[in-house]
Formats: sequence, structure tokens, C-alpha cells
Amino acid sequence: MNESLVTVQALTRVFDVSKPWLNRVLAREKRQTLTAVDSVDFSIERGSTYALVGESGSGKSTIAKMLVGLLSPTSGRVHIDGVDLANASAADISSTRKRIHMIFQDPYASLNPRWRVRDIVGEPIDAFMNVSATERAKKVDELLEKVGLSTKDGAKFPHEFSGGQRQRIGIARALASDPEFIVCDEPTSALDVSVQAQVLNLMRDLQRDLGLTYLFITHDLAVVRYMADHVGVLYLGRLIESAPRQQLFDSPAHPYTQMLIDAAPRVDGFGRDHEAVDGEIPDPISPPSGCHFHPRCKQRIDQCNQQVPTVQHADDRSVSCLLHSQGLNL
Amino acid sequence: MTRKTLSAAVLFALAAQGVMTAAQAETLRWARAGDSLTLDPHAQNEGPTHTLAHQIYEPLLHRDMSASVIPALATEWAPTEDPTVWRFKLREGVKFHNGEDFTADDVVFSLERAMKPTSAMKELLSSVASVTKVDDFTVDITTDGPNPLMPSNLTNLFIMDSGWTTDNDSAEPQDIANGGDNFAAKNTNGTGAFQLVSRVVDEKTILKANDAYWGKDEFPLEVSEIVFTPIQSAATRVAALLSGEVDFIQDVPVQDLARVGGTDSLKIVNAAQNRTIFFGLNSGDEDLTSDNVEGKNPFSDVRVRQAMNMAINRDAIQRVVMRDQSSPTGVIMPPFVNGWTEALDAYPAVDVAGAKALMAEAGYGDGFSVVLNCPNDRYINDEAICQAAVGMFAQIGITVNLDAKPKAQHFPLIQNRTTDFYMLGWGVPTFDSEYIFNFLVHSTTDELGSWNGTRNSNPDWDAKIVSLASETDLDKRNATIKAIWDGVQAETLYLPIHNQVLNWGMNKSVNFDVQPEDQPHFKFLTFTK
Amino acid sequence: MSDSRWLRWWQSDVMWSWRRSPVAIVSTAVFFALAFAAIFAPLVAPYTPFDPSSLNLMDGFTAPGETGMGSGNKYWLGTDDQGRDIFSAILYGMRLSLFIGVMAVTLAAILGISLGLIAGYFGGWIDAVIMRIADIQLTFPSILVAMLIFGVARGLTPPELRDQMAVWVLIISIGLSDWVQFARTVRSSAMVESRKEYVQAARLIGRSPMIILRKHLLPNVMSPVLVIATISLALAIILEATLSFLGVGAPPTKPSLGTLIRIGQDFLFAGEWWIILFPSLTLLVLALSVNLLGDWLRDVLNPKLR
Amino acid sequence: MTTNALLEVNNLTVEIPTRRGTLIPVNEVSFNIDRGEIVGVVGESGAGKSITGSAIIGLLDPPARIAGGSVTLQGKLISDMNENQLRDIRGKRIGTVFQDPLTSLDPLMSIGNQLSETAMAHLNIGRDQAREKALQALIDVGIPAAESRLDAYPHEFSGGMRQRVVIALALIGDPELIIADEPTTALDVSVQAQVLMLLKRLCKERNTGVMLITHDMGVIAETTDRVVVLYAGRVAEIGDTRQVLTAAIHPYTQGLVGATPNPTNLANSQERLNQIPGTMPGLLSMPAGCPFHPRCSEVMEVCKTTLPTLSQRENSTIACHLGAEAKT
Amino acid sequence: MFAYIIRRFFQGALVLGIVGFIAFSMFRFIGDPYENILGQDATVLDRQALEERLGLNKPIAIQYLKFLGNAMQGEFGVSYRNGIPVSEMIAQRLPATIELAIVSALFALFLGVLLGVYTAINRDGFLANFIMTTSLIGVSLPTFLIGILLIWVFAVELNVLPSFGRGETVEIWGWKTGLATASGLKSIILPAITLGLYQMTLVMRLVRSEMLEVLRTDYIRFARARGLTRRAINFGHALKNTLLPVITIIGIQLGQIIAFAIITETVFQWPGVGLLFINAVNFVDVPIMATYLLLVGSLFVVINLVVDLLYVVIDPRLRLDGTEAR
Repeated sequence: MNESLVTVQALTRVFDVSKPWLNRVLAREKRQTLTAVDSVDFSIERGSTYALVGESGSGKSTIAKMLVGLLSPTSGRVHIDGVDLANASAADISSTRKRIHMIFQDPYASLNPRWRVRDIVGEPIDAFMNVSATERAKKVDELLEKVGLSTKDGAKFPHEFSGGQRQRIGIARALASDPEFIVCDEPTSALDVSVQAQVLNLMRDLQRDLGLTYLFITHDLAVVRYMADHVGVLYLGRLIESAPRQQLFDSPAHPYTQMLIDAAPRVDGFGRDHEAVDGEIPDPISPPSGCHFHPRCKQRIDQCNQQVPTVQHADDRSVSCLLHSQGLNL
Repeated sequence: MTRKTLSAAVLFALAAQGVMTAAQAETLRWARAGDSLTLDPHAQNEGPTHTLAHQIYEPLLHRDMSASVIPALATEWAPTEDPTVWRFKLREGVKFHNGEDFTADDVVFSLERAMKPTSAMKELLSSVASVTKVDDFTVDITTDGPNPLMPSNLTNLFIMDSGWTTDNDSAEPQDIANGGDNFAAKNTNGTGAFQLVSRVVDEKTILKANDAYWGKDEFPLEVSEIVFTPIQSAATRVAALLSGEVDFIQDVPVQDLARVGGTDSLKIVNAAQNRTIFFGLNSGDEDLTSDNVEGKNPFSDVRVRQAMNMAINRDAIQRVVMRDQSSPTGVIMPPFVNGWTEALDAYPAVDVAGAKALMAEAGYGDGFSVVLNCPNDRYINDEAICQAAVGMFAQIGITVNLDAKPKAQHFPLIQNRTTDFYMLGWGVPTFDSEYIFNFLVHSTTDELGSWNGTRNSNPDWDAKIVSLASETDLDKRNATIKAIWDGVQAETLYLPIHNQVLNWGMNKSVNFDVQPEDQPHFKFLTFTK
Repeated sequence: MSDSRWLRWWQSDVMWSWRRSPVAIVSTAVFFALAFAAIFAPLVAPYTPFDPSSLNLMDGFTAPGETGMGSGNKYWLGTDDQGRDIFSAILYGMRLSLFIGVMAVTLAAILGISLGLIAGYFGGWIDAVIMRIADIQLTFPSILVAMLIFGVARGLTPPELRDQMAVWVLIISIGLSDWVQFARTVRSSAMVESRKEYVQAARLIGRSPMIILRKHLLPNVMSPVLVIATISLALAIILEATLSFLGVGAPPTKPSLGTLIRIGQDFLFAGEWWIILFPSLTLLVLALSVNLLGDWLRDVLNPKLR
Repeated sequence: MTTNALLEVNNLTVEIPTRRGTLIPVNEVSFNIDRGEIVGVVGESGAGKSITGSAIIGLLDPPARIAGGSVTLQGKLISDMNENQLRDIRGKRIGTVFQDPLTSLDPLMSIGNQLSETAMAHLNIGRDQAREKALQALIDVGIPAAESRLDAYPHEFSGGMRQRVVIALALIGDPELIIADEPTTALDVSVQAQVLMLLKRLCKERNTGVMLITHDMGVIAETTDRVVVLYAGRVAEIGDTRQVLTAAIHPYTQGLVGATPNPTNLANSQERLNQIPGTMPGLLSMPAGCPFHPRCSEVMEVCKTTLPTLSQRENSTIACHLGAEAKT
Repeated sequence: MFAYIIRRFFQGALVLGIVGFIAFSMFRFIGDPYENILGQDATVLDRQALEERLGLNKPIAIQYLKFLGNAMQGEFGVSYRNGIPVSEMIAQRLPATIELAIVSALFALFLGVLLGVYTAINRDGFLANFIMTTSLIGVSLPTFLIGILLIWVFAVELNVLPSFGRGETVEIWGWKTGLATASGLKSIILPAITLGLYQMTLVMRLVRSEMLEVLRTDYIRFARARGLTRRAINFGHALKNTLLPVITIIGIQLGQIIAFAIITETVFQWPGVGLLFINAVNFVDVPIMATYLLLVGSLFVVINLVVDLLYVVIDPRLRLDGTEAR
């Protein structure tokens, strides 16, 4: 087993979504909080891809932001190559930051429309590396070619590119500071399938060539199957299941995982009638008691609405479901 | 006195149709720029305020439409053997609007009220020692010394009903300065030809004819109702006349005279006004605050003042700025004032070269700069005159920075001596030079020289001015006046510009003469049928 | 390189739409013609109306095309009550009006953009404080703000400097009464933009807020600012004229367009129509061309209306 | 072409005049839909699928306009109808479901009023009846406690419930055809399944035809009876869904199916996804010949010059030189 | 919802506090009250007496509180110019200004919304473009000039409408109105147009651009797809949504109307508070100036409060708790 590059321990993020003070006083309400991420643990092996899957409100983007330092955790820790981002020295943080980057979801919003491509791609170089203008230009050209664009494209503006090409620019920017760890926040959800395939393939090629470690965030289980080595499933801020890809798809342990796999449309599912799930994702501000999934769960048992399931581990799998409270038996 | 008989003749002529006229309700809609400030007749000494008061209240004597003093509530007046006592015979059978009879008590009460500290009229009575009732229709006024001008001082001192005023807690004049308010400021009870119907400040005042007026047979009294509206904006005021919304306006802008006069239904009536416009300069101080000359006062050099006097093109101002509605002058007094001569009135020809030479001689060949303070809502085209003057002074090298302000902000500058160079207009209600000297020429002391912004102090003039007050020999007195004027002119103490001409615009059906003090008395007004 | 840049600029969407819009072409041409004439007024104008010593009072009220009685000079558009050549006075007055307008809008824009960016980007209490100040500012209608500032500033400046100061006081009073619009617009754009991922990308690599505000956000909030600035320019010119009417504008010895109109309205009924007509027409054409440009810009730059 | 089809689209062409030339986002598209049939229209963004939907109900945003071809609804030509005539078609005979349920509903009007206003517009009934009808429509789409939700406003509903309301609005006039433009794209996977099942069930029950516009091959496979594959504004392939997806003839359809990741098919998991190189050409830079030829893995010389026409092959109709050549 | 209103109320109070401070500062720093009240020949004793009487020897904070306390009781002092209590003068003048402002605002609102909707619906129509372009003339000329031109045309040349004043007024329940008499109604036409023209243009353009945006939203498209009539779409859906953002602006504009009434009232000799204010400025009549400022501030606060309430009435999203972003 490889060593972990990224370790996340009991990561929690609480947002204050209270109404203004006066409203609360008048309505005799308490402060309201939203636990977007609730004690999440996972680790990512160097050179592998860890996928976090979840629907809206699951907290996956919040985790991504905490990992790259755009948000600070309410509690819990993020270690990147042994450096605790919350407690490290400024120099360590700076050198660690350089090793992390991010690929964003929206290829239109993630590139500054007023900047030329070469400036967008070169910005991390300006921020982290003290290089001459010619070296910078050379580096930018290399990056553009690496992601399958032409060096001439550097002089253009983002609006002159298609969605897929923009996402390539975003990838080039993510690679500019020679990072080891890249957080990919739904990088293909805005793209067409044919282009999605190109981008996913490119990312895998880059991973192979550069030895990158990915945290891949998505709501699309199908994509996960192509990208991930290990998959974590989130539901309302909790990591309810984590398993190597093959095992997860072959034998999902948590009813929610099963449901997700079942609900995803399949190209070969002709005329399939889904066992449609009941209900929708609850309001994360007032989530159901006990196991958050219990109101929608077809396999719920009596304790589900009171007892928060503890995480059960087995090998490199883990699940938190009362059905498996006696340990994982698959 | 010929005028009196003439007007009597006119009255007879009108008497035939007089009945018909009175029967017809004739409303006069009257507008001018400003409103009366208060109805309390002793609380403000100000033109528009007095004008309205003159319709409602009456003084003992007043100036008619030709500015000669005529009897009002007094029928006869003369000094007694004691030159410090004036005796007034009062008109009998006069009633106040509320029906009370007018008696000597009212006169004593009113004059004493006008002498109270909160009165704005007290300066006019500063020489009065006492007012005493002789009998019900005779009153004596005793002064500190002989006062030949006593009647002139009384023309704006209105008589109130002592009973009504006291009953309504208005025995003290309204104390404007301290924010006082009283019944008399909003209600009236006079003996005048008109009585108040309603009034909204700055908006509309309605008066109606007083049916019980003592002068019913003496004056035309054709107006049965007066609707008075102040209209500030000159353009709107003229528009209101042009569109026939008002019948009579004071303060017609000179540029609109032709338009008004040329309109079929309208006419302009004018007369020389009792007001001279001039510039004052600080010639007394060591240094000026608003100039660019260090440590020296350029105005203290008479050559500079003369040069400036020569630089002013009075004819151009008359023709262009005033559209001939002014008479240029070389002295700061209108022609009807005692002491005026044609020689004094003559003004120097424009002589830029000569003025420049004088400037150079005085050591200001390169000129200097100074601030000119000017009102912009007081005199006819005041700001335009100042602007024109700026150009004229520029031609002899004096850079004048113009600072034009509303009158309420301008006059304190002069009174507080915080301006070095200013415009001022002066009227002479007493028609005598002494009034001018007292205010404008005498060096500033507690009593005199309060409007002398020149800071000039000439003990010789001061002595002569003081002597005028008690000089009873008219020839001697006139000689002294001439001597003072000669001195003032030689020093070029002020830079006179012109005497204003007063213009009233009215409907053609209105027959009305211009009163030189800008105070219409509507009881004289007649309509052409 | 620069050729192609020009070409690209010429072929850009905005320029394309400009070429297609007769209104935009005409108003641009008119505005630039007026602005050019104003900027080079000392070269274009036959007389120097701001120099009092050059005025000949006897030339006053000369009708258009007539010769003055005093100097015998010919005046195309006539003269005003002081014998000032209307044509030259319009050029100089427009120069003053434009200067005041442009400077006031620049002041308002700088203030509004900075505060708006800061409020929009940082949010929280900083935003709350800035926007409350803006609310309070809005409580005072612009004309009152301008009058107040004008009054106070005039009280503070020595009288001999007032003529020179008047222009700056006007600029400050108009500018200060107009920044809220900029701030509000910039703030809402900045709020939208700062949530976009390119800003996160910049934060990710540790870019300082100053750099993010200046280099990332600023260029992206500028297009609505341009529209507001254009319309504000027209507004500022009109506001200056309005203040002149209330007697708190440019001094009569150095009249702006508004002051010229204020002077001219006295002579409307007198038949000396040229004194008010020509400055009013100039003001109308100037403000109209700026407004039309702003209108066109708004339509072009508003992506929602495309 | 079958003449008894519910909807017949024949050589439909849409033009958008722009400064850089006339764009043709929909170019001679033909297909038809029978009663009770769910026809999927699939393609990548820019393929012209939404514009086709809008063109059918006459909701093109100017300056876009129908430049050729015809649309007939039960034998009645509707593509040349004016706005007033179309108004009686829309909502009454053709219902519409848009992508985003939140923005599709007027935020300031209660959903009960929106429903009854639509009912009154088409059914010639009074206010009370319309309200009853509205209530029934809500019950039909499975809104719990429908009665109490009638006076609620759109923002008080969850995403899935909102889309149910939109479907209720589309169905309230008892239309013969529903045009559903990406109805589940904005929803979570679990809810998407619910909504699609609902749509499918309601339409089958009422014998309503459905034109389901989507980019998701999985949705196509699971929901539709037939599929129309669009590429660059043209029909690439039409046929029975299972036939087209399992035995695609057009290289583009093949590529599309191959590029779609499948969560259950683990066999090829470590392989690269089947990618189609390049991107769809912009409408202004349409290549000569077959629009797909620059990206086609099996490109031939003829493809670069000649536009392939639609031809019937086996159970599909396709536009490709490849099959045609083999046949001849 | 309740909290929302309370918060707006406090905000309004804060605004008034600041406006009050500015007004108070004017008393202290603009113009020398001694000078204004006592005149130049005041003695030191006079000054001390006045200082005592006006409380000018107390600390500034106390003076300010006293000023606010007086203001709250409607006690604003006495006009320097004519010695009448300011509250009385304002009360006398306020109806005129309010009537003028309301009539102008209604004119601006009614015509502005009407033309705005028209030009939005017929975006590229000839008449719509014509209206759009000519409406700009209304904002390209200063108000005073428009007023003078209207007087010139309608009062002087055509002689159909009065050039000044309010005409006949009658008192109805203590409110002096000019709207109940024929001459009063005739008199208000020109001033109301002068004052409202600018705002009308603004409202029209605002309504147009908001409406154009609303017309592009999905729900309008969806409403069309549902086969609703054009009228139901334009007025039932589009206009209501358009008015939401417009209301806020209109609230601010009402404040502007009251301020710009200064000019209109001057031109038309309209006996309102604006005219009173401009006279006070000329006379440095500080009590009136300060009261006017407070008045405009209060009106603005009240208008905004009303606007906020209106917002809540129209927008169901705010009805729940009022915390939704605005």
C-alpha cells in the first residue's frame, strides 16, 4: 500500500445560517447552523484518485475548498504530505500551497474573461516562482501544449474557446506551479459527453505522466467509475461509505450507495423502470435525526431515526449504517 | 399746494361716476418681488413691509404719489414757539377697522410703542424726548433739540389702536431678532383705506376696501379688493403680467420694459427713484484683506480712487445694463435732495489712458487685485452692473474678483466692515443731505456713520455734520452742506454710478403714478372704464 | 501588431453595433465635435469671454450677425448683457461645464468603484457599513448635497479665491452626491464576480485582496460603470446648470453653460432670444448626445438584453 | 412518412441572421412522433435540439425564424400559424416542460393561480372549476397534501416538487404532445429518476406523445421509444432506441454511446473512454460535406465534399456515406 | 417580517440622527447666530444673555440632544427673517409641496410605467424608438429651463394656463388643498409637468429595461408556452415582476422630487417648503434650513419604509421572514 499524500481527519465545517439577531430575538429562535461537513475521515494515496460522490447539499464542494485552503475547517485536520495546514508555519503553508491546485467546475466562470490565456495560465507562476519573462513564456507554452492546445492560443481571450478547450486552459493553469495534488471539483459536469471523455482521458494521461494525486469530486457515479481508485459517498455532510471502486460498485454496502447506483441512468438500461426512491434530499439546516438517510431508506430499521451509525471499517472499506453495526459483512 | 387742489379737481370730475365705481367690485391683483415681513407696523423698517402697512394703517402724515408730505391722521402740524416742540392737530371722526374711535391716546401709545427697544423704527424717533396728549385731538412731540425734519421722520410711523393692541398682548412690538411673535404680527386694526381679509405669508394677502374710511370723499378709492402676491422670479412675475394674471407689478426688470410696454393691454409708468447706486471702498485702513498688495492699501491713495472713478463708463451702464432706465451721476444723492447741484452731479468722462497714468503715478502701474462684494437681489441689475464694472476696472489693470450674494448676506459685510469694496444703494427719505452724511460720511461712532464702510475718518467733516442738526439758519446750513459735499467729491470718497428709475408695469385700465419711494398707495388708484 | 489590434477593436461586437447604429454614430460625432471645440476653445473662439478687460459693454445685446456698437466687432451669435460674444462664451462655458462634469464623474467613479469593490468583495460588516453610508447619502437628494457642500466650502474659502475654488467646489459637491450609484452597481457586480471560480483560483494561489480587487474584479465590473459614467456625465452637466440657477454655480464672470442659461433666461421675454437659445441648444445637444451614447452603450453592454 | 402521425416535422430549417452571416442552427430536420410515443432528441450542446423544440411551438427568440420546412400537428400545419393561432395550440394541444423548474414559474404568483390561469385560458371554465382542475393536476403529479399547497409560491417547493408542478402545468390543458426540454438536468440523480418515471407514466396513461430533449444517452436509453440524434443542426440518425444505441451505424452515434460512461459496465473500466476528437463545429464555420467529417474516425473522401442524405437502413434512418456506400 | 420592519425603522432613525446632526451643525457653524440675531451693535452682555438663552455655552453633545429633543416635539425655533415659528411656517407650506410632489409623482409613475411597458413590448417599433429618443430631451435640459419654457409657451404666448401660484385653495379637514378647485387644478399642471418630467423619463427607462429583462426570463417563455394571452403575460406576469426593482428606485426618486421641488417652486412661485428653503438660504435663515433638511430626511425615511412594506406585500419571498437578499 502506498503512503498517503493527503489525510483528512474528523473534518467538520459548520456554517452559521442564522437569521439576523433581531429576527431571532423577536421570533425567539435560536442560532441556526448548517453542518456542511460532519466529521469526515479519509486519506488519499500518492498518485491515486480519490472520488467524493454526492448529490446537492452533500458537502463535497466544501471539502474541496477546505482541502485547498479556500475555507478553514471548523474542526478536524487536513494534512498534506505531513503538513497540517491549520497549524503549520507560514513558510510551510506557502510551499504546501504551491503543491496543491484545483480544477473548477464551470469552464466559463473559472477563467477571467478579461485576461489573455497566457496570463491566466501564467498567474500561478507569477505567484510562486521567481522566473524571468522569457522563462515564464516558455513555461506557459509548454503547459498549453501539454493540455493539447496550441502555443498561439496564449494570446487569445477565453471567450474564443469552446467549453472543452477552456477546461484544458483551466487544467494548464492548475499544472503551472507543478503541483502534486489537484482537487477536481466536478470538472466535466458542464461539458458534453464527447468532450467530457476527452477531458477525462487527458486528466488520466496527466496523472500517469506527472504522478499526480487527484481528489475527484462529482455527482456522476458513471464518471467515477472511469476515474477513481477509491470512492467516498457523501450524504448530507457525512461520509457514509468509502471503498475501492470495484468493491463499491460490485457490492455497495450502504442503501444510499445502492440507490445512487440504481438511479443513475444507463446507456444499456432500455426501458428500465426504476425502483424510484422516495422523497428528496432534506433541508441540510434541519437534517433528519439519527441516520440522515432513514426517511428515504427502504431498509430502515427501528433505531435508524435515533441512533447515528458509527463508522465500521473492514480492510480499506468503511461504511456507516446500522445494518452493518456489527461490522462489515459482505 | 397746487397739487392738492389739482387732485381735488380731479376728484370732483370723478365724483359723478364715483357712485358707479364704488358699486362695481374692482379687484386689483398686485405682485412684487418680496412679501411684507410682518404685519406689526413697528417691527421692521423695510420697504415692502411698509408698503403693505400703508394700505391698512396710517401715519400722522405721509407722502403722496408724488412724494410730497400730505396730511393723513394729522390735519395740521407746526413747531410751537419752543423750537423743540412740534404740535399736531389730529383728524376727527376717524374710526379704526374694529369701530374704535381714533384719538390722541392712540397717537401717544403708538409713538411710544415705536420707541420701545424691540421696535425697528426707534432710530427715526431717536431725537424724541416725549409725546404728550394736549387734548383728544392734539398731540405735542418734544425733541432733544430743534428738529426741523420731524415731519419727514413720521411718514412711516403708523398709528395703532391702543385698546386693541393692549388687549391682544401686543403692546410691545414683535421682537423679530429674538424670535418673538405676537398678535399684531398676524392681525391688523388700522384706520387705512383697506382692511385685511386674509393673509398667507409669501403666498397671498387679500385686502378689501374699508367702507368706513374717513377719506372716502377725498380719494378715488376705486379698488374694492386687493390681491397681493409676491412673485420672486422676475421672469415669472413678468409672465404673470403678460398673461393678465396680475394687473400691477412693481419691480419690472428693465429688459422687459419694452415687452410690457409694447403689449397692447399693458403699460409702463416710470419716475426717477429716490435711490443712488454707488461703490464704496475701504480707504481708511492701513491694509486691505482681500487685495494682493502687501502691507499697503491701494484705496487709500486718492489717485487710485480717481482713476477708478474715471474708468467707470456710466453711459454704457446706463445704455446697456439699465436700458436708459437710470440717470448717471457723479454724486451719491438723487436730485430731489437738498444740497444737490448740477455741478456735483457731473461725472468725469471715461479716460482709460488718464486713469492708467494716475494708477502709475500712485505706484500701481501693474495694477492689483481686489474682491468686489455685490448684492444680486437688491438693486436693479445690481450683479450686471458689478460685472460691467469688473470689465472696466480690468482695463486700468485692476483685477476685480466679483463676489455676488443675496442681500441678506451682502449687507452684513458692510455693516460689519468685512468688505473692502462693495456696492450700496442709498435713498433719502428725509430729502436732505444730512441724512446721507449721518450714515455714509460721518466717521463711524456709536450713533453716526453706521453705513460708512470706507473706514474714512475726517474730524473736520464730522464736526460740520454734527453742526447741521441744530443749525436753524437755512442758508448757513446749506453752505455747510455744500462744503461737506465739496470735500467728499474732492476725496472721491465713493464711486457713484447712477440714480435708479422706478418702473411699474400695469394694465392699461389702471391709472396710477409712480411713487418715488416705490410705495404705491392704492387709495389713489383709478381705473379707466 | 498594433494594426491588427485596431482591426480587432474595429471588428469587435461593440464597434460593430456602433457602426450599425446611426444614432450612436451621430451622437458620437456630435459629442466629440463639441468636446473638441470645448477643449480647444482658446484656439477656436474668436474672443476671450473670460477676460473682463476684453469686454466692451457697449457691445451688449448685439443681435446675431450684427456688429457691436462699441467695438464694431461682428458677432455671429450675438452678445449677452455684458457684450460677451455668445459663441465664444458657449465654447468656454462648455469647456467649463465639461470639465466640471468629467472631473465630478471621475471623482464619483473612483470613490464609488473603490467602495463598491471593497463592499462587494469583503462583504460582512464592511459591506454593511459602506452600504449604510450610501443609504444615508441617498437620503439627501443630490441637489441638496451639492448645495450643502457648496455652502460650507464657500464659507471656508477666502473670498479672493472663490472664483477659482468655485469650480472645484462644484466638482466635489456634484461628485460626492453621485458616488452611490457607482458603488451600488459595482458592489452587486463585484459580489457576483467574486463568487466566480476565477477569483477562487486567484485566492487559491495566495493572491492578496488588493491584487484580486484591482486585477481580477476591476476589469470585470467596468462595463456597467461605463454606462453609468456616461449617463452621470450628462446628469452632472445638468446638475451644474441647475445649481447655477440657484446661484451656487460657476461665477458670472466665468460662466458655464448653465450660468449662461441662467443669465439668458432674464432676457427671454425681452426679445433677446439668442442669449438663452444658443447656450440652451448647446446644452441640449451636448447632454442629448451623451445620453444617447449612454443609452446605446447600455443596450450594447447589457448581456441580458443581447 | 406516416401520415397519421401526431406530429410531423418535415425539413424544418431555422435561420438566425447575425452580423457574421446567417446561422442555421436547425437544418432540414425531419421526424415524427406518434400518440403515446416517447421520442428522444439527443445531441451535444449546439446540435440544435432545443431550437427544434422551440420552433415546433413557435417560441423562437427573434431574430431566429423558421426558414423552411413544415410542422404539422395531426395533419394541421402549425408552422405558418400566427401568434394568435399558436396560442390555442400551446398549452392546449402541446404542453411544454423546460429545464429549470425554478425559473419556469412566476415567483410572484401562487402555483394554484398559475395552474388555474392556464386552465381557464384553454378549457373555457370558471374560476372555481379551474381551481378544482388545478388541484386535480397537482394530485396527478404526486404533490403530497396538494390542497394546502395550492396557495403556496414556487420558492416554497423543493426542486423535484417544482418540476412536478411544471409538469402539471404542461398537462393541465390535456395536450396531445409534450415537449420536454432537458426536464431533469437541473435535478439530483435520485429525483431525476422520479420525475422521468412520472412523465413516462402520465404520458402512457393519457396516450400523450412526448418529445424528450436531452443530452444524456442514459436517459434516452431508459425512457424513450425512438431516438433522433442531431449533429450540427442536422439529423444524423433516427431509429428505434435500442437499435440505435446498441447497433449504431453513424460514427457519431457510435462515438456518443462509447463516450458515455456506464456505471454498471465494469468490463472496460480501466480502458480509456471512447473519445471523439475535436468539438462540434461552430455554426459559422460549418465544414463542407458531412459536418461530422473532421471528427470522424472513418472519414472518406466523399465525406469532405458531399452532404449525406437521410436514408432508411435496417431499422434506422441515417445520414452517412459509410452505410450508403456499403449498400450500393 | 416584523423584525425586518423594525430594522428598517432603526435604520431610518439612524439616518434621521445623522441628518439631525448636520442640521444642528448648521446652527453651530453656518452663519454666526449672534450676528444674525443681535445685529452688529450687540454688546458683550447681550451676547452672554443670548448664549445663555440658546444654551450655546453647554457642551456640544448636550446641545445636540436638546436640539433633537426639541425637534421631536416639533419645536424648531423661530425664523430669523420674519419671527414666525418655523413649525408653523412649515406646516403652512407643506401641503402645497406635498400636493405638487404627489401629483408629479403620479404623473411620472403613471405615464412612466405606461410608456415603459409600451416601449419594452414594442422594443424595436418606430414609435417606441421615437419615444425613447425624445424622452431623453426631458433629461437633457435643466428643470428650471423647462419650467420657464412652459410658462413662456402656455402662460404668455397661448395664455391657457396660469404662470404662478396655486390658484384658489380651499380647506378640507384642516388641509389646504388646491386640488379641489378648477383654478387650483389648472395651476398645478405646469409645475407638476416640470417637476415630474425628469422622473417620468427615468421611470419609463427603468421600467423598459427591467421589463425587457423580465420578458427574457424563463417564466415568461413558459407562460407563452402555456398559451396565455399576451395581455395576461405582459400585465399579469411581466409587469408585476418588473415593478419589484422599480419600486425601490421610485422610493428614492420621490425624495428627489421633493428636493427638486425647490427649483420648480422658485420658477412657479409655488408656495411650498422648497420656496421657503431657497428664501431661507438667501437669508441664512438657519432654523428654516435645518428644519427643511430634517423634513426631507424624515419624508425620505417614511417613503422608504412604505416602499419596504410594499415590497413585502408584492413579493411572497419576503413575506416569510424578510431575510431574503434585497
